[in-house]
Amino acid sequence: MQLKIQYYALMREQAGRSEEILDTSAATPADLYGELLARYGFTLGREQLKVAVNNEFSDWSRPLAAGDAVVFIPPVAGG
Amino acid sequence: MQLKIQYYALMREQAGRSEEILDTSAATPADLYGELLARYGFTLGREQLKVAVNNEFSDWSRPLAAGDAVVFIPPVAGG
Amino acid sequence: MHFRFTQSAIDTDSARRELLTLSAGGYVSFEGWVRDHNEGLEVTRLEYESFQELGVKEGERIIDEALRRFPVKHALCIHRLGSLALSDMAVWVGVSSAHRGEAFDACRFIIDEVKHRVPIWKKEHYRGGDSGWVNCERCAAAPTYAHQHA
Amino acid sequence: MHFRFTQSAIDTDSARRELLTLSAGGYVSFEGWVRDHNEGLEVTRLEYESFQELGVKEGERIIDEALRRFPVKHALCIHRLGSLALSDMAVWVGVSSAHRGEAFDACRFIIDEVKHRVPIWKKEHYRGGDSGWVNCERCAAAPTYAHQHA
Repeated sequence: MQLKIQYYALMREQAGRSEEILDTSAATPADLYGELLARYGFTLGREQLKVAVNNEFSDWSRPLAAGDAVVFIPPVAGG
Repeated sequence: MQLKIQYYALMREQAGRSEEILDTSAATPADLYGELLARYGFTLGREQLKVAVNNEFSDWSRPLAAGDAVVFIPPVAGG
Repeated sequence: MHFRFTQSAIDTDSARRELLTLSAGGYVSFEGWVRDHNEGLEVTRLEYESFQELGVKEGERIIDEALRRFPVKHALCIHRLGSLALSDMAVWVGVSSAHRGEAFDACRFIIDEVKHRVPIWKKEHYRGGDSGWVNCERCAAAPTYAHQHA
Repeated sequence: MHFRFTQSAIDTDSARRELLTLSAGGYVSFEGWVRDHNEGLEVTRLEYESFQELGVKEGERIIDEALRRFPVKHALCIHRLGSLALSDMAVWVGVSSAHRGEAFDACRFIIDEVKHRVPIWKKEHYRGGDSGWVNCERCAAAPTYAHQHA
């Protein structure tokens, strides 16, 4: 299935892109992060991230559906 | 001896003046307030006031000297 | 002069600029506005007066205490005097610091102390024509209770 | 919209006017300024970016929580994005209320929660040419410590 992934901040720089459409068999955001970590060599571990699906915070174990938009959220630093 | 008395807020209205030079034998601010209370019928008791002599907070029992400027300070309400 | 009185509208932009410094990351300000009610009565306007000679001294002491108690960069308080309408700004306090926590603490300390210690009096005018000196009229009738809402 | 992003300078006068109400007697505002140092390093400029779709939602939730927890009148937060110079204002929070205590509490709650929950990232540029994403570079090296200074 196809997912839309958006990257921000450090992860955008490490992925070398701000978004992509990905063909994947990842069933959950946790699976998907494992796949992307191997591909891009992100320095942030999953335990340091939050994840959003379709512009809302999500569990790591939520089942993903075709067309979902996924964003991994590094530690924030607003203000 | 002569003292300068300044009145503010409710006490200014009750005394009908904002300052006066007074000939008095009052030895302390406490004595002086007793004298003025009798004259002007202030509604505030001494325990509700603070007193300043020569632009600084003072004890009620401080000896007064000729030329001292005395201000009785009703409960404040800034802000 | 870190504590001042003014007879005209408080210029907060200019006051804020006095607190700017490259090492400050947080800035907290408080404004006291004339509100349309107090203790159940409808307020239409206010008059403030002060014993200014002692007021500025006590105000400066409060700012000095705040600068000693809290690791902040700069602090400033301006209190307006005279006749004020609803929504007018009666008092302004600004504090800049490296970190925000201290700026909040110092700003709150300053306004709390100013309200309790600086010789400033406020006469409220109410709908219907009555008026009264806040903390003075009722405390005259009931002195032991009065200091609780001073 | 009680939480907004802007790419240009934050207009605090206009934002403050949204909070004015005749029943408010106290107004507290917080400004976060770009400071010239952070954790021992000399900062020369900053870049902020956000996942804005979620950021505004989470920001609005924070304001709603503040309005439920504290009896205040109005609250508003504006966060700037893009490239900022030293002394630029990165974030502004304003709260109006009948009494000052709640305005201080609500303002502090909002800025604390915004800093911890809204997906905003800050890249610091240091004297000498280095740069780093705050809370991300060091936490990558030492994850258990990192969340303490998030």
